[in-house]
Amino acid sequence: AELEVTHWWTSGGEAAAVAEFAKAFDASGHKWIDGAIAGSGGTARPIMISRITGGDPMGATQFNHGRQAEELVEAGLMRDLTDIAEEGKWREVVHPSSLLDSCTLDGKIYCVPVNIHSQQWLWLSNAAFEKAGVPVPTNWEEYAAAAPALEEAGIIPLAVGQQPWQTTLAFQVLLTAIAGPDAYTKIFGEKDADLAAGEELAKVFEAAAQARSMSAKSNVQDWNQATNMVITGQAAGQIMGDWAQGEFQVAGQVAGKDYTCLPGLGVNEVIMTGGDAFYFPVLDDEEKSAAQADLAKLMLSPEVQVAFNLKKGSLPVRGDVDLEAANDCMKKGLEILAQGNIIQSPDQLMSADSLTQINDLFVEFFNNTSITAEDAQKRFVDLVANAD
Amino acid sequence: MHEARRPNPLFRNLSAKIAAIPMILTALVVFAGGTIWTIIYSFTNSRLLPRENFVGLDQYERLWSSSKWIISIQNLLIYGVCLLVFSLVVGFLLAALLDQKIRFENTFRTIFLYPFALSFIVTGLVWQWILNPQFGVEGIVRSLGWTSFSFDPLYNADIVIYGILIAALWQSTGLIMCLMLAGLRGIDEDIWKAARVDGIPMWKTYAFIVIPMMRPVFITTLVIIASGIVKVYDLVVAQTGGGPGIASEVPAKYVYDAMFLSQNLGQGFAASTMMLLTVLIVLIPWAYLEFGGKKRG
Amino acid sequence: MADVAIPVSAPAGHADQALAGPSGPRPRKVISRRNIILYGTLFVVAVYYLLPLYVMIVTSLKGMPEIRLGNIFSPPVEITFQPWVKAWAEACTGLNCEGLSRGFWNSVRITVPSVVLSIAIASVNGYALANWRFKGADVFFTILIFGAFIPYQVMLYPIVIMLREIGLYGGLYGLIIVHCIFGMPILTLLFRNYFTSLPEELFKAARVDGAGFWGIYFKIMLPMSLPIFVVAVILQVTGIWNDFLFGVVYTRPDYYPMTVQLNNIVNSVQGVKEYNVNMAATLLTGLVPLIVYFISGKLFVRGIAAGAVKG
Amino acid sequence: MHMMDTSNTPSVAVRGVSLNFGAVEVLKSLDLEVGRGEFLVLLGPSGCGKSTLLNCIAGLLDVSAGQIFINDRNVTWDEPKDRGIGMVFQSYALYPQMTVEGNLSFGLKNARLPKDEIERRIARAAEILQIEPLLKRKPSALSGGQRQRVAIGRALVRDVDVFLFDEPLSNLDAKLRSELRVEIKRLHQKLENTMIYVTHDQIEAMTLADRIAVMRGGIIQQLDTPQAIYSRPVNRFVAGFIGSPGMNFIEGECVAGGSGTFEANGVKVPLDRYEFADGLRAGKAVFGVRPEHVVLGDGAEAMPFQSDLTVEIVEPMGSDSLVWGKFGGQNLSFRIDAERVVAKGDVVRIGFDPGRASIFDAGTDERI
Amino acid sequence: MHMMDTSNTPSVAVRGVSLNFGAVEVLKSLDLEVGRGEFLVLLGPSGCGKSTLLNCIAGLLDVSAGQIFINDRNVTWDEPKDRGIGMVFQSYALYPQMTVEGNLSFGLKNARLPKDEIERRIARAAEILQIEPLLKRKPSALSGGQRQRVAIGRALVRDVDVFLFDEPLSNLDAKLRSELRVEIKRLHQKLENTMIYVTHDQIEAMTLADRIAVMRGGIIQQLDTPQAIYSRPVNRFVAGFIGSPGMNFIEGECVAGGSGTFEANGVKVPLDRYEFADGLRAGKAVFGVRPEHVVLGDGAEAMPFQSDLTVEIVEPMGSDSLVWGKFGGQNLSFRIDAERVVAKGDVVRIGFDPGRASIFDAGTDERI
Ligand SMILES: Nc1ncnc2c1ncn2[C@@H]1O[C@H](COP(=O)(O)OP(=O)(O)OP(=O)(O)O)[C@@H](O)[C@H]1O
Ligand SMILES: Nc1ncnc2c1ncn2[C@@H]1O[C@H](COP(=O)(O)OP(=O)(O)OP(=O)(O)O)[C@@H](O)[C@H]1O
Ligand SMILES: [Mg+2]
Ligand SMILES: [Mg+2]
Repeated sequence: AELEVTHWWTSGGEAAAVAEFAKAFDASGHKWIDGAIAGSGGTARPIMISRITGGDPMGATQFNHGRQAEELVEAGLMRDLTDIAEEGKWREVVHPSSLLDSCTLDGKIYCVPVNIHSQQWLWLSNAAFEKAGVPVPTNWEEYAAAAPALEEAGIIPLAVGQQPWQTTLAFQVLLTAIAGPDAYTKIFGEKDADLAAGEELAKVFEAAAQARSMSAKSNVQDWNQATNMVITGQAAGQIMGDWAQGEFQVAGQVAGKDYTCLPGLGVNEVIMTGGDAFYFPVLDDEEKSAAQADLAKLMLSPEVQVAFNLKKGSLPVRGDVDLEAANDCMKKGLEILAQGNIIQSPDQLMSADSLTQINDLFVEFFNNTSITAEDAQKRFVDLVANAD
Repeated sequence: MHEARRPNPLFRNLSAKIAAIPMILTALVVFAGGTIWTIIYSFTNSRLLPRENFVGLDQYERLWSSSKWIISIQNLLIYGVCLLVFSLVVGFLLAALLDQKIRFENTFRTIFLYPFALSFIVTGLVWQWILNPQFGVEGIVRSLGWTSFSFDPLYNADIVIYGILIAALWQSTGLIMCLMLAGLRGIDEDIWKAARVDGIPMWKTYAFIVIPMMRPVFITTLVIIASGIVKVYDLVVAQTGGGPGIASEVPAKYVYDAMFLSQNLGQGFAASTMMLLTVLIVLIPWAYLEFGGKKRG
Repeated sequence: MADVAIPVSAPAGHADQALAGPSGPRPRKVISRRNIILYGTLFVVAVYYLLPLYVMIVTSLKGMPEIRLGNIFSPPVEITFQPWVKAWAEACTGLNCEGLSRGFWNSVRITVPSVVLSIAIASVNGYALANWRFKGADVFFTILIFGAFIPYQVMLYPIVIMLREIGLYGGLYGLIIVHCIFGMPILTLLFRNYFTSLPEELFKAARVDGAGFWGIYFKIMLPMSLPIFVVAVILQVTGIWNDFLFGVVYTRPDYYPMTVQLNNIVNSVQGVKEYNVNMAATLLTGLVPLIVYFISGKLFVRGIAAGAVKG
Repeated sequence: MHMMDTSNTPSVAVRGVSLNFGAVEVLKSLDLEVGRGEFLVLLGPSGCGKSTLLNCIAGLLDVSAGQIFINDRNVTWDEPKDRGIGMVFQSYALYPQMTVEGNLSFGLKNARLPKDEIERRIARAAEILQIEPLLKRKPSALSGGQRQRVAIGRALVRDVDVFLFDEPLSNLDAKLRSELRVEIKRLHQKLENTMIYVTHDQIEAMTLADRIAVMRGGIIQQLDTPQAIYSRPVNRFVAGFIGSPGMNFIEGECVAGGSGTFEANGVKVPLDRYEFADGLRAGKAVFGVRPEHVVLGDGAEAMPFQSDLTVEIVEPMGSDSLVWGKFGGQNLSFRIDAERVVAKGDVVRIGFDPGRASIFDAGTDERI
Repeated sequence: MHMMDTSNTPSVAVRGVSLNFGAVEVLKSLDLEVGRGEFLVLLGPSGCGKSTLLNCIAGLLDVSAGQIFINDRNVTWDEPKDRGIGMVFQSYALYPQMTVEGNLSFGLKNARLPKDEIERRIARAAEILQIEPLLKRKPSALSGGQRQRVAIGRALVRDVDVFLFDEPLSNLDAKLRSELRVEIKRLHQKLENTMIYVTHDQIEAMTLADRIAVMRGGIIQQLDTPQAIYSRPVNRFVAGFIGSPGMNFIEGECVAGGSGTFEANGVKVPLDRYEFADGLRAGKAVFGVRPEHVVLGDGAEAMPFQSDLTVEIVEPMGSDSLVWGKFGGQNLSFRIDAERVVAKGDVVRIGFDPGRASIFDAGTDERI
């Protein structure tokens, strides 16, 4: 049957990855109708929600897994996938299993996780440090210490694109790296306000203040423009997800030689297991429902997982598949994953609403030098205390 | 002679009333109904889906304690006042220039008006690019040798709203000019002659005689500009996405973000209600002026 | 009384006077100070208005390497139409690599009926308000004008619910209705003002002649309303063609308009921004309203004069 | 004046009609009967409610109270088209996008008349109004007079008993106005139908009307034949409104004694020939005498009242001249033959017959 | 008519002025001199160029050729404000948002006149025009007549020698028109300045003018005193334009023999009392006689020419009545005293003096 699938994967690599799904799905005798909406989740999500609540649901739709779709599930608009999951033994194959947890509500499974994002990376330009006469740092503290020397050499220490999501990302990475994964999970998962008010977090905010001053002179919008500054040596480093690697590769740079990658800022090597998941709205049409089940199964099958994630450049959600084509930095990531140094993404721990408030705080803090680290922490504590 | 019974007034001009049903439905169900619905749900803690879970004024308290909202309001204020003033002034000046019996009037008018045909998305995009410090005006001027030149409104939180204003003016002054031109053309030729015979300089004629006579045009224009100001969203999204940081947030974007990004409908509805309230405060005096007592003579 | 007559021909005494002093038209220097200021200002402003268009065109004709070099204002060294081709036919949205062409006909399918229907409804509304004032009409009209100020985002949700309730959600009809609803305030205002400015006696004459509500509308009012219709068409074509939000929220992907493709092309955040393709896509998308506007620009001003100034 | 059929019930009857626009009462419980074939003129200053009354009769405005009868039928709530009326407007109100023929046939087509009947009626109307050569033209290609003729034609083809005219000639220049006035008169004589004609031009009223209704502030002040209104106006307003130049008003006092005297600034006019409505009332009064009743020179000698007057202004009008001077300290104008030469500063002897004058109470403005 | 100073050079002189709007020649090498203190009326049909000429004199339009002198000074290129003129417009052109006082003082303030001088002038103008109580009002709170008075006041305060009026009374109703006409006449007598007055109302022209310039198609057809234009029009156009109701034109033929005869449809009018401009020209001609020169009954007996006529229409106008009938198969109208009762269908005896008639060549329309 024909099945309309909506998602916001429109860039070249993403589209190619989606095509793998489509190919496999079409091969199973169904037809994939592509409903791509570019922009970010912010553009696409209201459209998807409107479609579902408006009574004209698509066959399947992408969501960042986590709690975004919680209410839709509660409202009974999303299909219960528990049968299929049990049949496919998802509990066993999905690794890390926390991914499946975020798809679970009241013991029932409602979504299919398809990949793992890893965003805790610091990318450094070797040439820039050479020029400033400092060794390439191996962790955040060294990096921050090198900032004055870099500035003296006319190099912007840290490149940050000004779109809010980039600031937020940088902050979250700082938080997990400096305060450690446990503190992170406590604060976001258990909303531990005492911890948020403590010493550990104070360090995080100080580091953020450092980052703020280190990036004061970077004025670019897009993340890839920021990456470009690192590539050209205008800036010394950037905190960005693994997708930044693509830019280095396009520019012909080699990991370790031209640039250095430090997962978890070299402090706490962890990977946030956020990612994308697919949900299946409840449909009346039996034929289509069957097709939904087929698609769900298909998405988690080892072949499709490999094909998809290779194109997407992300990590597969199955521990039992092998990625040979991955590059050095990516392999570092796989290693960390294998060691189990993983944390859940904030999406999975906290409601979108509370998260937005916290993100807004980060963005404001990062863009307004008149807010001191202490002030920001105080506000952060309030938000955590009231979060759900 | 018998008395004719007064027919039921409901059935007089029935076709007119039937024909007006779409309007009545739109006004009552969509606009009034939608507004009331929005207001009611602004008192709930609805998240992704509307729910009748009333929480009193919580959403409003949070709204007014959110610095993003405060900045949005401030931005709207700056943007609104500036756009209103500048587009009226520029629009009027252009119209006055075009009204000087100049050659190529049509060409100039077309040039000033064409941006109006483009969407805000397009406008935002082009101006984002022109104001880009690397490629745009700043880059060009610097490459010409003036290296200290700095013009990067979109990257400077203090003035970003003016960067948006530049694009908004570019897009909308054409229409204002058209309205003003139409108004100027509607002024009795004899007034100009009388002023010339009286020896009144051109600028005084405009300032003290013509502009006061154009009151109706200014009112229509005001309605059009003001409705655009309140709704400003696309332009900001296309140009800055609200950045740098939250420096260029506007209320409509706040509403959108609250409803769809943070999935807190209640918060979005509370923000909408505040916006609608502001609109009402502006609109009621206008409606009174338009319809209050004064009927068509 | 005869003594007051003055001969028509100039007396001899005035002959020399007739020669002296200025005569004929006042000489006007083409390059007077007034003209320099006037045309100078207009020219400078015109440059400001044309600049973005110039940048769009120039950029859309450059290759990516040339764009990276930096100057957006410099004319293309090597003109290439590849960005246009790509924008129209090759740019990808998800799995569909048909560029804007995929959305073009959808846009037409959305725009034409929406424009026609919204103008039809609004003109009838305006006519009813101007000529058949019934009790409460002004109240509805005021609410309607109030609606012009409501940000679209606010109404997104309630309308989803309403459309769902009447079962029109997701189809073309629902979208057309939405366009009619949001076009109604301003259009109704324009039409009302225009019809009010027409002589009321015409309307009365037609009633005496036995024409009914529709008879008067079609046979008397419509033929006299060309200028305001032009204004309405331009406003609606521009608005509906450029719409992104409604097109994408209230329909299925089979109906997505061109602007969705434009948005997809322009907003693919990850990867290098292909400015030249973006600009070509932007121009292609804006072409239809631009053409409509250029064709009927003169009538537009006339219509504005008739519909906006009065009232 | 032509004959009208008065034996029958009235053609148009307005009974107790009131009309409010919001709080403003434009018509105040107005009564009016128009006989069959009568030419009734509604005359009054701007804003007095003439058009409003006409629109009520036509059914274009809903009355707030009262009833309207046309040919004995209560039409208060009928549609305009069903009332058997035709209407002609000041601004012509021709449908600009239709040809003259289209304009004439529009109403008939709406009434679904057979085609040949429509053609017959148009041909007749065109012939009567002499607009045959114009039938294929658009209104924009017509002169003002021709437009108004077409507008009349549009009423004519409807073949109705009652014609309503709302200042049909106001938009025309003086010359055309007087020409078309005659044509309307001819038309009335030919068709012999009822005509109600609104104007604020008293010349039109005088020349066209069988009866004139002078209105003011939504009330009919006097309803009578032109001659009666001209010579015996019921109040100062009517007196001043009719006649051009208007009646001369001299403010002064009525003094009892004998058959009464009017005194103003030393001038005394004996009132023995004046017919009082209900006896002389002494006190402040206004004496009104029409310019054309004041005679000069030889004629003056024959008049019961005579006086001297210094000429201030002479207005030659071609056929005659208008002379202005001071009488009893107040302006007095009168007509003289154009041949008679009078100049500013001349002292002339004038006379008039007080029996043809009107005297009004200074307080109520009613005729005494 | 009042005296003017003719010893001097003309107050306004227009010499060889042409004006084109694009390809259209609106004024064609026009010459005109207006004496000091003269009241000159420009009369002509719509579109003949009256306003254009006035605007040229005021300096509001640039002439294409020719010169304009005001008080002996060549002002062809001067700004309007420097020409010493004041102008009054048909639409009043008052500044709507200023009070009457503001309207009057705005020009003076711009000329930087001292404050007390401004006050003095306003007080004087207000007194002359009797608008003192209105000074604080806005124009929207004034009646039409009051507005026009203020507009005149605005010209008055400028203290200039030449007043230009462009149809100042056209927007007023008949009654107000005749009142203000007299006021303008009075004003002229008082101020004794030059006035050029545009109108297409021939009554205004006749009553106000010292001289009338009848224009047509950008050319002055006749420039003469009202009486001369009335009684000896140079061509059929002028004859028809002046007089209300217009001159009766009877088309027929001039036949030589004796002092000539005019024949139309069997009616023969001997022309022995007619003064020919340059001798009788036989051939097709138009015989024109003014309605007021046709007399009825007893008077007719005394007339050199007499005929019988069947009455078709009687228009009572209060002071007199207008009677229409057929003469030589063509319409003829004449005035009778209101007292005389004549009804439709009556056969009456009429007479007139051919010496007071005008005969025009049927081809050139020139007076024979
Ligand atoms: N639609 C309306 N709403 C409110 N008031 C009105 C309306 N139409 C007319 N009036 C008022 O009613 C009064 C009478 O108007 P009407 O048009 O009948 O006067 P009129 O005698 O025809 O005057 P005119 O000679 O100027 O045509 C006026 O005071 C006018 O202001
Ligand atoms: N600005 C203009 N451009 C082109 N033609 C014009 C312009 N102004 C006037 N005309 C033409 O010049 C001619 C004379 O116009 P003008 O206004 O002088 O006539 P008028 O005698 O004042 O008529 P009216 O009695 O209607 O005021 C008309 O045919 C008119 O169409
Ligand atoms: Mg009226
Ligand atoms: Mg004119």
